[in-house]
Amino acid sequence: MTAANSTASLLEARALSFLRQDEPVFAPLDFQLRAGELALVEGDNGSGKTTLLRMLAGLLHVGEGELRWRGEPLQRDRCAGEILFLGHQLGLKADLSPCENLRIAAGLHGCRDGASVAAVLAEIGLRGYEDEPVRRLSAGQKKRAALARLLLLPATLWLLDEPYANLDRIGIALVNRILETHTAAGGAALVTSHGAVSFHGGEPRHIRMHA
Amino acid sequence: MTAANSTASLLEARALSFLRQDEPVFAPLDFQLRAGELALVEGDNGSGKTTLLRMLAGLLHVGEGELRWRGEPLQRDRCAGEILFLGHQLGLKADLSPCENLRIAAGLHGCRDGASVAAVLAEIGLRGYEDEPVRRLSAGQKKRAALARLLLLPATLWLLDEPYANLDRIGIALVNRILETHTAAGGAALVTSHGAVSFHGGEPRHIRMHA
Amino acid sequence: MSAPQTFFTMGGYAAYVWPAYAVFFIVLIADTVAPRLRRRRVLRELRARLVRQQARQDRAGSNSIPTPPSP
Amino acid sequence: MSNWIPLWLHKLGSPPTFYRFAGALQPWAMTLALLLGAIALYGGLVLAPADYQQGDAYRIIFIHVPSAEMSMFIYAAMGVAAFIALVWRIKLAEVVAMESAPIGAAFTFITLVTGSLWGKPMWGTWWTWDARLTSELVLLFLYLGVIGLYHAFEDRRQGARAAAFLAIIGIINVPIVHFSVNWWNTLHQGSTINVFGQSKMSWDMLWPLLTMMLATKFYYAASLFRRARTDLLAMEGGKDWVRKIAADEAKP
Amino acid sequence: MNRPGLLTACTAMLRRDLTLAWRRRGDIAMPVLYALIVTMLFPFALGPEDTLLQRIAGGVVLVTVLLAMLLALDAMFSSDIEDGSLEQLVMAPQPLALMLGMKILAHWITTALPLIVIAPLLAAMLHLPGAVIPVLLLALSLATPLLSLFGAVLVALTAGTRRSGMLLALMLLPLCVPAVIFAAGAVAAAQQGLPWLAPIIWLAAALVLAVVLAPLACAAALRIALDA
Amino acid sequence: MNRPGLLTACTAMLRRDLTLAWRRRGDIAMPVLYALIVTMLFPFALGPEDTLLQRIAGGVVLVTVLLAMLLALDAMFSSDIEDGSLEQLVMAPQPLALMLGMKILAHWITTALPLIVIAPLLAAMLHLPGAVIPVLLLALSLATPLLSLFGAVLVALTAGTRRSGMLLALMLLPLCVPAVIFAAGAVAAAQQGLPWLAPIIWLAAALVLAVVLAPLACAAALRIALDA
Ligand code: HEM
Ligand SMILES: Nc1ncnc2c1ncn2[C@@H]1O[C@H](COP(=O)(O)OP(=O)(O)OP(=O)(O)O)[C@@H](O)[C@H]1O
Ligand SMILES: Nc1ncnc2c1ncn2[C@@H]1O[C@H](COP(=O)(O)OP(=O)(O)OP(=O)(O)O)[C@@H](O)[C@H]1O
Ligand SMILES: [Mg+2]
Ligand SMILES: [Mg+2]
Repeated sequence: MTAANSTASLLEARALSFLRQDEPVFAPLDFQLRAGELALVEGDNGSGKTTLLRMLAGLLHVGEGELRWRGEPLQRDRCAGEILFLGHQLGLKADLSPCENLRIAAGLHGCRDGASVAAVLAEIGLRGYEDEPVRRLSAGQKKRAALARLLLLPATLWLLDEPYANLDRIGIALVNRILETHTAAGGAALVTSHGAVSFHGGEPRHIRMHA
Repeated sequence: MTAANSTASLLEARALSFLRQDEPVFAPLDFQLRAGELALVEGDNGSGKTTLLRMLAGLLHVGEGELRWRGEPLQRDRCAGEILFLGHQLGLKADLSPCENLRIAAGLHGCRDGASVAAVLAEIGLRGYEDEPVRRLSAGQKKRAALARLLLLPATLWLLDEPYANLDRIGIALVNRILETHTAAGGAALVTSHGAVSFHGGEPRHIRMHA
Repeated sequence: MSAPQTFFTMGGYAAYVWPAYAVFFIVLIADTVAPRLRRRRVLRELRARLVRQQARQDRAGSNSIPTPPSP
Repeated sequence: MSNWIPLWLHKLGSPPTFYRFAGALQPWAMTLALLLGAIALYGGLVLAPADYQQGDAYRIIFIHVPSAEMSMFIYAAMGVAAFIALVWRIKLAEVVAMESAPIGAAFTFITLVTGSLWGKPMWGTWWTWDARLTSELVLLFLYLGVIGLYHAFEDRRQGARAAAFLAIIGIINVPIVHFSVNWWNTLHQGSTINVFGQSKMSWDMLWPLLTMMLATKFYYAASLFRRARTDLLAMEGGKDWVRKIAADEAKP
Repeated sequence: MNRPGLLTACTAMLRRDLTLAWRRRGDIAMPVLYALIVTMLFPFALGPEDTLLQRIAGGVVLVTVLLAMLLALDAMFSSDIEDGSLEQLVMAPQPLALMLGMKILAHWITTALPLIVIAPLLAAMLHLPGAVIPVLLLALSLATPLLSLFGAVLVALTAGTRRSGMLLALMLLPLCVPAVIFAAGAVAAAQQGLPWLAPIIWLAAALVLAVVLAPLACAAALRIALDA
Repeated sequence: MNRPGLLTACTAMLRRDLTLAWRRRGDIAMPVLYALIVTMLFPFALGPEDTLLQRIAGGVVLVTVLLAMLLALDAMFSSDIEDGSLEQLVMAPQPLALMLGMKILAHWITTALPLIVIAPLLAAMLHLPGAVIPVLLLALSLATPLLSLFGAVLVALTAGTRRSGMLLALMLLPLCVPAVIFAAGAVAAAQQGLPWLAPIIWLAAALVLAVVLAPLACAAALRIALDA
């Protein structure tokens, strides 16, 4: 691995693994993610995809191995605000509307230049549901509300855990389009999914998990 | 509709719709489901699939129109125990293990002849996780634990709301196989899904929802 | 003591009798007025809802074909 | 012949019919209530003599007792409507039950306040924890519970059914309020009015009281009609007859 | 296909809720600890004056126990609603009222029973005379199931709403008051050496009625609350 | 790309929690109603004897208010953990301690403030002399934020565990007792016409310390709790 390579890389994992009760959850992983790249995390149910993403997000501590961010050991305050994570739990308050939920997120993370809450909600397909409490949305509509965060907030690396689940065909196409735009603009993304991805912005990197 | 037809049909909907705040959630539906048939409920996010399934399950009251069960108006105590429902919420207690969760279900519904909790869990791919609290399972493993109910409990009609979500490819194939076995044995199923279904036991009936 | 005066002093119990009657009337008047106000609000909301529904129908009529998913 | 009553009920129970029916009767009921109320007040406050024991303080009786009676009467009416609503799912019954609750709560509140105001000069205290007083307070809480539960649901009809349920459970409290003076010995007055037998009250005091009781009944009817009409509009917002009314009232 | 009998279903239900409670046995201890803390705080807050404490002991223990129960009541159905198990229960081919009766029983066993067990300790901390303690226990073991049963109906009614907390308190108050009055009446009578049977019998009568009716009401209320 | 300033983030956080509380305003009223019920039950349980009630009034109001707060403490982070918003908060590019400080402030505003507002009413129901009420309010407005702050740290520590209830109560007890002793001491002194400033100053000093340290401790505790 050359020096030029490692400066260009956004995120780099070296012999990375996570221990639960002193047993590794998945076999050690080595991978590298550059700006403009999409990585697909593949593996069967229970192979550790969610665990990996939560570790990259800084929610779990690194078990063994090393994680580097822009060539230097990853520190939480270094990359704060540059990473967005979307997990199985959507992080939406059920009593607030999609609009209010997004406003709060923007208050903490800031906004992309030129992005507005209303425009983002329209783009994600929630027009007419802006002021409905999230509790009253259908499963796919909730997912869309969570995905709207990606469009609104500024971030370099997206960690998406099964972003396609519960979405209809139009929604799946929408996510694919969003991913393409993001990587074309120099962002990177790590996506877990069981199928449904179709990516036209270059060959995605594959990360295979083995339990 | 002849008399012979209506006796053979398990479930029949006539101009069925559900009202929220006096407005119909979906356009009136007419369909019929016979023993041995599979029906796919199709529609975009928010088109009312979950609402329909919950209504058929008796959890929501029938808004307008009519529902018939084996040719007679549907009454809850008539079909109790003949219908199994699997929704977006899985109905598993997170503090209990899959094994314990299934035992409770069997205590209330009874068991299929010859089915045992251990065998069913092995078949669904949870061997080794029988005694782990559900809280500690991955998303796909939780889904499998919920699906195990289908194999264990006796029921004629299955109402499955996105049974494929969160499952890996093996899991999806497994659900398809289970559905085939069930319909071949004279059962019926209503399934919502955005893709992923591949059914070889005859042409599935399609129910399209329009918001 | 003149008749109107005894009426108003209530034999020394004015501090109890008149507040009681005041409460009686104030509460019942409030009970009469509240639904009138609510009726006005309900009708206003209803008209707004009709306008929204009309707008939605117009929109649905104009672009009923959803954008096809990219292959 | 046996079909006649349910059919009639069903016809009257249809929202547009009831809306017109209530709209026609409401002004009459209100007029009667005001007229009878004025007569009763004149009789009670001016014509009736002072009580030999209580002096003029007893004049609170002309509002205290009718209100107290209404607080129970309305609860019973609400209970009946709630029962019909739960069993036959008639929308009008839900409306009547839910719109009775605020009126009943108002009368209960009046009873409590006027009773307190009467209690201070008579018993020397605003409040004691005796059986009748406490059970009347519980009645107020029950009304508030019904109102609160109704509004806690997002779906009106679901809320109406849940609240109707609570109303039915709470109905046991009504006989407790009424008979508490007989069952437990309390500070509060026992029965003094006896419609059929010999009342312990002189006629000069009795007739204004009875007139006021009648006036409050008419008031209840008038208020209920007005509230039910409004509620029907809110509930039937999707129906054509309501849209027509909304459009018509926008014009002037 | 062998449909289970009522007894099997009841035991399955009861065992389920007891197992769950045992898995979170910390939560069982919660009301107990709560009651202990309240009782301990009183001497601190009022000053450790024996006669005063003794005078208020019965009332304080009663109020404390009932409040500790109130605390746990709210959670009776909430987790089952959130994870969808209540839907599964409603759809099971068993009488819902009976199953809910079992849930209420389990709830009483896990919250009220520990409280009754430590009630003598609480009473002793406040110097309640030993002779009164049996009456206190009797009163508690009648008043607590009453509260569980009525509480369950109300909790079921508010299950479908978003602002359950306040409503529950509002609606429970009218039910708490008579129970406290009768129970405290019995304890006070015993403390003064008067006959205390009458209020106890009233409580018992109410309990018998509630055992029969409350589960039915609870089932009906839940069906209404889920239908949204 | 414009990162928001600290002030923006703080107001966003505060507004969020206040909006949420407002959406469930029934739950705000819950501790208040609870306190009202407790205070109402005492006359029933002890008999309506004025001098006795007056004697215990200050202590009962204090204990009641603190218990009502304890009641609401448990829920400070639980819903945020369940729906995943806490993860999002931890990942936000803002100092976590500050954000948690805002959460604690919002929690105090929505639970303690209403209690302090009705405290005079509670005191009056138990016939506490009017002159003592200002001291009671002062003591409460120092003791309640103390409880909120310490409570938040403990709730954060127990957030990852399954048996939070008991642990929370167990760990809060040693913190409650001194607060109650000082606060009750001030009220009792005022009721007897003695100087009451000393205990109030102790409370104030503790509060200043807690305001600085508790949010930091809370943030550290939460990071540990999430890492499972
Ligand atoms: C807060 C205090 C009071 C409350 C809540 C209260 C409540 C009631 C109620 C509920 C009734 C109706 C009973 C029934 O019709 O079955 C009633 C009736 C009555 N109350 Fe009061 N009351 C209060 C204070 C007083 C006081 C201070 C007096 C007079 C000294 C009084 C005199 C009466 C009388 C004369 C009746 C009619 C009894 C009958 O003929 O049935 N009340 N009160
Ligand atoms: N909180 C937890 N405590 C203990 N073990 C856990 C916990 N969460 C997950 N596990 C275990 O760790 C392993 C990996 O889980 P993980 O959720 O990362 O899988 P996954 O690849 O995301 O699967 P899926 O496709 O089903 O979402 C699984 O075997 C699971 O049982
Ligand atoms: N509890 C509720 N209260 C009010 N409206 C609701 C509620 N649940 C769903 N809705 C609305 O009803 C409509 C149908 O919802 P439903 O959940 O049935 O859709 P769905 O077809 O299952 O969608 P998805 O594919 O996203 O799961 C949606 O527009 C939704 O916003
Ligand atoms: Mg996963
Ligand atoms: Mg759905």
